[in-house]
Amino acid sequence: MLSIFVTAFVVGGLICVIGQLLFDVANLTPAHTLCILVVAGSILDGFGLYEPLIDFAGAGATVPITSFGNALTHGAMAEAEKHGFVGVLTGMFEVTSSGISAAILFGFIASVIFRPKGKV
Amino acid sequence: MMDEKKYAELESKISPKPPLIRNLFTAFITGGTICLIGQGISVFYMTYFDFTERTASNPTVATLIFIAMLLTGFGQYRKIAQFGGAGSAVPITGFGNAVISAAIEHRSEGYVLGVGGNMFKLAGSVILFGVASAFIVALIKTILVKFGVVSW
Amino acid sequence: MNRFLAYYYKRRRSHINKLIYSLLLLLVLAGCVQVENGVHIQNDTNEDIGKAEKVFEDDDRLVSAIAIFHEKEILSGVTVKTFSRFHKAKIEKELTKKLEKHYKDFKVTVSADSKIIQETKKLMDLEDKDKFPKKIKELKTLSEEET
Amino acid sequence: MKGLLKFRTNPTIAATGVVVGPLEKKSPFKPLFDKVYDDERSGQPTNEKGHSKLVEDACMIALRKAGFVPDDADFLLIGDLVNQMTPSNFCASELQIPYVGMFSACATSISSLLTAALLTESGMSACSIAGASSQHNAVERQFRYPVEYGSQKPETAQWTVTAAGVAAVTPNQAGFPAIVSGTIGRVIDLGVTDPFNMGAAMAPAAADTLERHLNGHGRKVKHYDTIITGDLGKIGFEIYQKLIAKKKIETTNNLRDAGAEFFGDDSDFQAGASGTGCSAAIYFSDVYEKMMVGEYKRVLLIATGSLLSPLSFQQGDTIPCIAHAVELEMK
Repeated sequence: MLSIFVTAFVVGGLICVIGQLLFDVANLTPAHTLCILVVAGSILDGFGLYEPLIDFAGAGATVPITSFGNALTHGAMAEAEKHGFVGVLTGMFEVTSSGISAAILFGFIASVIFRPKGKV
Repeated sequence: MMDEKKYAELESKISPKPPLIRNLFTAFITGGTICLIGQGISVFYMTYFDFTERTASNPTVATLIFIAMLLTGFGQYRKIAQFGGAGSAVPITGFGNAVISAAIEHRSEGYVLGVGGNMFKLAGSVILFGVASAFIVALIKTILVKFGVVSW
Repeated sequence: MNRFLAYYYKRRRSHINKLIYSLLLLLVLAGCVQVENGVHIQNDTNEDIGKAEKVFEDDDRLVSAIAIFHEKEILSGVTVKTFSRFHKAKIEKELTKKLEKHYKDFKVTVSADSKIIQETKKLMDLEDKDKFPKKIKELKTLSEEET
Repeated sequence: MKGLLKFRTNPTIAATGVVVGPLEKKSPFKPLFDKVYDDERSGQPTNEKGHSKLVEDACMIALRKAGFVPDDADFLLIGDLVNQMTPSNFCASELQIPYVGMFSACATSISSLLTAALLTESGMSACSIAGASSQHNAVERQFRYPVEYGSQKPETAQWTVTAAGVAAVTPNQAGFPAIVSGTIGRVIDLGVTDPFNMGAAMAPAAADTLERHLNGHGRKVKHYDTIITGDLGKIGFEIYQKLIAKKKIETTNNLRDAGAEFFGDDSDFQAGASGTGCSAAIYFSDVYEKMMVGEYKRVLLIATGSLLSPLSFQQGDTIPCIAHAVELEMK
């Protein structure tokens, strides 16, 4: 039970290390880095590799942004498995990510209650 | 007049490089800690609610973004980011921070054009590439399955 | 300039030290906790559970296994070794197949999900046997849920 | 060489006004600032309105110190970094002084001072208000990210200050620093594209203007008590010194940089301060005071500006930079 905390920490940390390498070595902006990681998550799921990673690392794999690509791809592929090519399309309209909905909702709430502060 | 190439040499000699090892280490620690907290939250949801390891990730992500909202609103997320770099940008909290900070910032232009129009200024590209790559990957996989190259 | 850099690093290092200590503490805590090993099966039927015990014991990827035999249902939760978690889905499938081979009349559910294990354990401690079918059904749907 | 200005009538800076935001309390120059706001929006509802208030206050302080009211002023020559310079525009609307918006990015403090001196020299201005301002939140959201967005700033990054500095320029009066000459900079672009390393982008422009000023006016570095650049920051300042050495300009240890000094050694601000208000605030507080008490007799102010827009660097363009110089003398 507790080993999942260790794997979550290590795997989550390592995904962030990849992100930092893209920042500092490849000199990419945060936006570019995040897009690359999302696409990577999506491709890994295409090869069926991301779900085992989630089984191994729990939140270490579901919390980094890569899981966003995985969630969308997984939904699309599940539909495609059921309905073939049409499923790829319909799947795209069904899949959602709790990350987006939560970000929209909390973003809206924050805009009501908070103001930006410029202090260090 | 100096040429560009010579100047680039001089400039890169003087400008300090990002301290790579330190940055990688802090990114690892920060990212790892956020995931660790995420795991704690998901164990909480599994223990007290009807969520399995699989389904607990949804409320976990939502909770983390809620925490990110508080940290962003109180001006703390920026400080974590200065320390952690990618460690705070890569987890879903970083995505939340991008959306929430833009929403707070553009409140002064009103809710419709300001908040609504600018919320995804930074994070929109992540959604675009997530959805587009999901479509392409699912399509390729479906084609490959139809031709019998791989199975589901 | 150098004074500035030295100050910069000094400040940062104190942050890192704090983090290292908390990380170490966490690892020590993780190491102290004992994992409950072995196989526990609760049998409410007349079926011989020896074959099931053997299936679980022979699989060296498992740390522990629990199972409930109730009416025509087998509900089982297994804890797998850390690095076998990558193959969790495969292990679940294999175990289900093996059990189904041995117990042809039974509906078998094997899950490596910690929630299912936790709930199955609770179910084993439950006195009221009438609630079993309903609870088992609930757990089965829970284990099949996808995100 | 072109672009050289020599003032025969020696217009003087009769008074200055410097107003800063709350974070600028951390500056070692804090005691010299005329007014420090505790609120980052100067008590206004939006950043831009707060920005406007900052300039307005600075102008009023300078006018009052010089013994004028807004109606006495002939020209208002101010600028900032926000789109279309709306904060300066709104300030001009409040003050009702005939106004020309000035833009040289962070070099605006000097370009406006030079323009005011020219108007004064021509005899058409008895009092001109010249200056520049910047407000951290307003500039940051326009050029980089939302203020609360977490991005790791490299050591080369500079902190845009919340500050407004203006000077009241009048025809020559004894006992005040006089504007004796100036050099209008040319745009120098050596291919730097990193918006988090503005100091490196601007350093060549500063070195170029310094060289042209010294050659054009027949001066030596040691002629000045100090030569103070605008906002090169700690890294840019180092590069600038290297460039001067390469140009075989003899230097003494009289070089200063307002950006590198603004926040002292505080590492929270990475390479130091920047922004239009940065050079204006230091020039019109620290440098001006030191000239008034006689510590400095002759100074050369070189304000540097990077003339980029968020659009230009997103489209991958390099950062064109400019530096204007003005020589002040206490007669």
